[in-house]
Amino acid sequence: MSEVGERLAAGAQAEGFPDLLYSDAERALADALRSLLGDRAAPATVLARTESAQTYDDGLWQALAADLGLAGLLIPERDGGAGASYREAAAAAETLGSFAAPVPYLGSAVVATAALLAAGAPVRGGLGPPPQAAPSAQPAQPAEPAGSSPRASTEAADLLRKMADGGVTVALAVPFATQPAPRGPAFPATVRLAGPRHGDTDSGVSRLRGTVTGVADALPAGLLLVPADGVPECLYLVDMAADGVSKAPLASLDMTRQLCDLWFDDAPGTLVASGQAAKRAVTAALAAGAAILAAEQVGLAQRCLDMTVSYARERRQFARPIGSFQALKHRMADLWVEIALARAAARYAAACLSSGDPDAPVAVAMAKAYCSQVAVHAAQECVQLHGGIGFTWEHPAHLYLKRAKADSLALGTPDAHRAALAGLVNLPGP
Amino acid sequence: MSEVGERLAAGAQAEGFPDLLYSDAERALADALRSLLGDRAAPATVLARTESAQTYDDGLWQALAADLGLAGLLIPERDGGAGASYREAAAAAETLGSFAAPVPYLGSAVVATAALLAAGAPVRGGLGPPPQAAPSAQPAQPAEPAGSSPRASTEAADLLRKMADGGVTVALAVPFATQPAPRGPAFPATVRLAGPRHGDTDSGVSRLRGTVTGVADALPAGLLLVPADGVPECLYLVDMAADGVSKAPLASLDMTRQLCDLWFDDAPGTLVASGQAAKRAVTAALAAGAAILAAEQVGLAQRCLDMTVSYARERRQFARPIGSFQALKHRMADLWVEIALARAAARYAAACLSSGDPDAPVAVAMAKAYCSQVAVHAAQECVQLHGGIGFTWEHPAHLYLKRAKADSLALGTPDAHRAALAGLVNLPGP
Amino acid sequence: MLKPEQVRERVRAFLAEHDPAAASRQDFLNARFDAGLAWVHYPEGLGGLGASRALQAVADAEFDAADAPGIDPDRNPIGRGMAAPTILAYGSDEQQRRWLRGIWTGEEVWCQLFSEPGAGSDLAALATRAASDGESWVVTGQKVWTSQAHLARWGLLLARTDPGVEKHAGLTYFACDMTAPGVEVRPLRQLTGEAEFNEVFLTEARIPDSDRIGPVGEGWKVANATLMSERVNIANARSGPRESGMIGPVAAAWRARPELRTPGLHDRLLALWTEAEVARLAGEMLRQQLAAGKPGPEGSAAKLVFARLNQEISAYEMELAAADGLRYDDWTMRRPERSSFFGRSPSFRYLRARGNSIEGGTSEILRNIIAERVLGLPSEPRQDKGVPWKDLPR
Amino acid sequence: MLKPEQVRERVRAFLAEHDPAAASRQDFLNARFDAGLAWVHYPEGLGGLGASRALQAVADAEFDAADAPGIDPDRNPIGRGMAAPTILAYGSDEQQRRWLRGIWTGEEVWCQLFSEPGAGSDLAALATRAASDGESWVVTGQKVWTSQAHLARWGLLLARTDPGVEKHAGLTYFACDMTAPGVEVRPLRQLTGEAEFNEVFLTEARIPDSDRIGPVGEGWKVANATLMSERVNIANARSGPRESGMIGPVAAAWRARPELRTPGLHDRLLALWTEAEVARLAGEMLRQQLAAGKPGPEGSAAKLVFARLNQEISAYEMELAAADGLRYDDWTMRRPERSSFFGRSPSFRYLRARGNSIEGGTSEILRNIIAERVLGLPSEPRQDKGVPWKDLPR
Repeated sequence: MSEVGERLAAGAQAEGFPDLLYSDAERALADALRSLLGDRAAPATVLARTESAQTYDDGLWQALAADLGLAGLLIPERDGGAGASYREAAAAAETLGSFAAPVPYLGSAVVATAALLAAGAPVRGGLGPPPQAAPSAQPAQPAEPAGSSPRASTEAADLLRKMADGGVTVALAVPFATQPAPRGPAFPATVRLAGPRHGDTDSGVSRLRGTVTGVADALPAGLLLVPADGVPECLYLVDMAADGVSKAPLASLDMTRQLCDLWFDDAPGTLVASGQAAKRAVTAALAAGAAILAAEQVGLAQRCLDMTVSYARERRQFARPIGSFQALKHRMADLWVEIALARAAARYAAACLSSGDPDAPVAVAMAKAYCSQVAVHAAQECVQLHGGIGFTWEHPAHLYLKRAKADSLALGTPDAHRAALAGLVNLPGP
Repeated sequence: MSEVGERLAAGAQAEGFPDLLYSDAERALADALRSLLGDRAAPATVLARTESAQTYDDGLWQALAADLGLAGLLIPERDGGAGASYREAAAAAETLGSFAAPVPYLGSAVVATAALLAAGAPVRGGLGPPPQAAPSAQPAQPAEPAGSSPRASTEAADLLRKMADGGVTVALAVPFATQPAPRGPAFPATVRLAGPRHGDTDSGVSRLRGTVTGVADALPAGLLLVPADGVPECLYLVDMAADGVSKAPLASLDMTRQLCDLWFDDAPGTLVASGQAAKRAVTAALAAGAAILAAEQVGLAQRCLDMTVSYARERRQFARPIGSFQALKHRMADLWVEIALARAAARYAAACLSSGDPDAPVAVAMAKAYCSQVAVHAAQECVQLHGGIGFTWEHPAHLYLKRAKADSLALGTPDAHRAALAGLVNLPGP
Repeated sequence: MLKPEQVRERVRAFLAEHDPAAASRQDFLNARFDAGLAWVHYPEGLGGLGASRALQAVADAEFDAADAPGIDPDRNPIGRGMAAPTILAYGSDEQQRRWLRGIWTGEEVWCQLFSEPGAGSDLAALATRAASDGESWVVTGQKVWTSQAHLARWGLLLARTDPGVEKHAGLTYFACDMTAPGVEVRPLRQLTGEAEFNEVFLTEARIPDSDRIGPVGEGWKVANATLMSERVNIANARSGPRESGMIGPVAAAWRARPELRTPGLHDRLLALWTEAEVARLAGEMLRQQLAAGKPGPEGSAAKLVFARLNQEISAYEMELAAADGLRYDDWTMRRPERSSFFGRSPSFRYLRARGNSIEGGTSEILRNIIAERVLGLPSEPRQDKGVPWKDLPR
Repeated sequence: MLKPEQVRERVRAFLAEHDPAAASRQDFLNARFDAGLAWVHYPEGLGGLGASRALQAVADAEFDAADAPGIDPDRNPIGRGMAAPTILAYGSDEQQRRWLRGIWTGEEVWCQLFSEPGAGSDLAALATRAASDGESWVVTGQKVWTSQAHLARWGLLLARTDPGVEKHAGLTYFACDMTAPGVEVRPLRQLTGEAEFNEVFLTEARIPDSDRIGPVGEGWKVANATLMSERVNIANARSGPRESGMIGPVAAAWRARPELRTPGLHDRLLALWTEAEVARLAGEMLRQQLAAGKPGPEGSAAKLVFARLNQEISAYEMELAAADGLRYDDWTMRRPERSSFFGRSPSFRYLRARGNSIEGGTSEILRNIIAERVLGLPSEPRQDKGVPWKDLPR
């Protein structure tokens, strides 16, 4: 195409291009959030929290829910939420990322919420077709599904209402490393249905058995959304406090979002969605998680750069601020450029998700692949350019390094997301 | 393994480790070569040559052959050569590379010579078993092979003798991009045997038909070694001046080693090797070419760094030599480190080839993959750090840039050599 | 401010009075300029209506619909992109009336006479001397990397009028008549074999004081307006559709030639594709910021990214092309009016892209600018501060 | 010079007189030192025979063959690697006799008291003050990043004895008794959760003048000998067999776990493998140069490459490990005697490797050194040249 042609095409295309700028509402939300976190999630506080028995900050999460509506940001207003879009959710995630705040925002307010919304219960009125009867050869069957659909629907809507004010925190029980479909597993279930227990009378309760490892934001969750294998695949709601549910916190790379393993030993579950609806719910949840995590990575990267720049302006060696050394200046400039690009990628992904743009899978894969690398790069430079102090436990740089590296592995690695792009943009492998 | 254990193992291994240092003889050869090239291959001379009708410098090549024995460096003393090893050949290539000298050293004194040596004719006494009679279904057959073996042997030895003093220049007729086996083609032949011509009486002459594109160092060659497809595969000697042979110079990225296309239209060829011997000859030739090209790349990279450093010490902007700016200093330091590594890789490859070390295929693949990247990086930095002047035609930086980039594509790209390593060091693909 | 409909009406009224088919192209364009329909965001009387920049598309669409002769967007890029904003900001009323119309119509091509062999990154150290003889300025010196100089009627000239003061303070900005005696243009061949650029030798060339732009000694400030425009242009120009940039031919080759694909090249392609697309999105975000009247500092990033990506992608394309990469298309010395990466060989793209990080401000200088002006990092110790230009070490 | 056979004979003679099974380990090692069979290239009387360094292997092999107690190579690395060469070069005869034997046998562990919170890269700006009271020096200050300090009997201390002269000129080098009053060692926890290092607080600690190494005011020169030894050690230590470094666990995981392999990760693995192996070859080349008595400047490169590769490979290993990379093995605060990358999780390797480009001289400082000392590039404008230390901005 000639360069003239290009310019014309660009103009033409630009008219329908999603808005990438921050709206006034997004800026206001971010400002309020920054102010609250500035008070309650200072680096020393966050660091101390990682060394405590309760690595999640429940009080902070309640404050974010109550004061800023963060727990119900994506939940429709009629269900008690803020009725915001993924754009606002991304703006909030950017700010949360810039503090490495130890709250289950991503897991509950984004991933689990997206799953419930996509399951169709409250929004689209119903869970889709009831699960089909499975062949009898299957070792375990879902509990009698007939008639469960309306109950599940009510329950999901009720659940969103409880989540909206932070009263209930929910986690999707899949490993944090899980990449969204299509390249990730079509249905990431490691739990199966067990037969009903002797004495089970409620036909709406099924029994789940299995293990899910390395789950994010499940430690503080009261309820779990558990994908279970079977024909069809189903998504169940499980009470963390129920008999047969146990969890074990893991020594995690990122202790500001400590993972845990979950065991289900004939744990009682209520059906939320099945078949295509269940798959759709999990895929939508993971895609939303990846997109919002990309925004978090942008916020984290920006914070790392800001910290590094201000340290470089203060720290003197050789009778000069180290920020006056050209090699360091160029590295910080390169980082700033990368972050500008990462921000555009994350904004685009959130915009595509918000509007249901068909380019969303491409946008999410690009954003997660690119922002992961930028956040890690920024955190690594933050440690390096702080020199010795950046390598100590007392300095917060490592909180960002660990979160950045963990986030880059979560919800699909950069390599995995690039591989997903291959199929999405017709650049097939050999 | 514990670090103690490592240290012990290292010590144990070190005893049998190939010598990577430059010998006095290698240093003396390089010094003499540098002095001769300093007189006759100054950048302006080399640049002017690329714009002339004869892009190869025959006079220079004759001088290198006569004064320094470069044409016959690898040829045994009993055949009139210097009887040197690949180590000395690499040392010479380093210096030639540092001048981007327009002479057919790589093609004739390394690649073609290695082919003739590996064909076994002069060294191992004979060309191996005569080619087997091919099935009659083949469209073209080798000329009657019986009895050709002793003649070919004599001829190959004669040929090496003529090559030793630069009297005859020979090129292997394969595309310069060809990677050595095993990952490259087992026998890179695009020429086939044609039936004998009416009137052909010499049973030792075969007729060749086909095209070979993008051949290096064939423009100044008097004779060609032509791999021909068939059962078995054969290697023929063809006189460039013979009827039925034509060549067309190509606009090449690297005009200091201009490529050409070759056409064979019932061209007469004399058998040099067949079957396994022919394959061995071509594989050895390409592997030697890749190893020696890696050494050339080291020399080129070092020259680029030297030029850049001396320009950075002289050129002033902002009332300072630009070499005092830290960002530039760090980039030159990084380049210096890379070149130190590349040199070790190239030395190891040459040492392994010299001693017939079984690690040679690994060494060659590593050296070509790594040195290619370093030479390109050095040449790119040379252009960049020279600023505007480095982007002009009059400045020699582009001669190095073009040669570096072309060399990186020649005899297997870095990607292709890494892929070869996968098999060699047991790191298989998915 | 004017509404879209008002602009549309003005164009229709203009077209009613000026039959596009009847008038000569130049006359038509002149009349369009005089009617304020050239660049509608320019002031009235200078080709505009003082309207919002966004309404330009409305006017252009109307003219296109009428099949009216338009300007050639490839002609006079420096005039339209750099000379016009500079003259608008710093030129006298008379200069604006004299030059802007010819710039917009493309009747008069402009070039930029800034860089010198000894003053590239350190532009303010330039040595071209302009001495006043009362009525006019006598200019002697050498400029380099002047694209369009061989086509240009005018040059934006930065010259030293006072060597006795600090380097930035002694500069003055002129419009130089490229046809004047003492102005000699010679082609400058670059490593691609082409000569897109020129060297310009000024030997006692005379410039009337009326062609001075801005006050004596304030040339640096005026030049910065020019350079800023250059960067905004680069940023603005880079927003094409997906795969419209350097990644285009690579993705096309990958799709068309499965035999070139290897696993190792695949991941690198995907990484480059991602970066190219992300850079395009960043360009779009920047464009939206500009359109919203909130230009961000991200403009400084655009050229840096453009250069790096062009270089990485074209280098990758060479490895993908392998044997084909060893060839070049044409070493003939040519003087292209405008350089394009497309329609040439991968090896041309590879070589030409090397210049992207040098021309129009090196990537090193851009990083300095970002570090100091955007991030607020301290400048390095300056050895030329407060030193008269004539006393600087050279 | 001694021949291998002569060394072998001396060991046999020694063993004939000192039954390895009978003597206590420390007595045996002391005797071996006194017989000049400790480090054979050291002078006679100081544990050596003045022989070629290459003959050490001959002696060691003889002792190994006799099952004689040997030194623990993991003990006292700073003593053997840095203190000994420094004392050999700058210590008095008495100091050499007093300290070298205990260093070699490992009886006395040494640490290095150089870096300070305010003097890392700019080591010569250090503030720890040593004031003379005639007989001894009274030292006050804070040192940091001191590995082995909690195990050490002695510290190599660099302190400021004259604040009134240029920063390099006012330094003096001491051996500091770590058990003396006023010396306090506190663990310094790093981001891996461990505390390999220490902070050392010196509060009016007294050092007798007899423990000063080198002349007053020449501490910088002596310290450079120590730093040079450190770099040579690092270079020497890195030459293991193929895949013995950080690439080892990655290659092993790749081979053992086919389910982790992807095309995209494959090319990066091969690139890293190649670089790791090439770096190993460069280390071998350096070792050969040292053995040939021609140490090249490539030693400066070794640590730089080691740090970069460790970081890139461990980062890659995390991506290969994916889900496993999200875990850590143990955040307990521990005080390992010696840090090792192996036997820990990929996430530990990733985190610990971040320190490789900071500890023992940052990669930035190493690049400065290469640029200035190896390539001869001009230094940056210095703002601290000729300024008394006390007047430097802080």
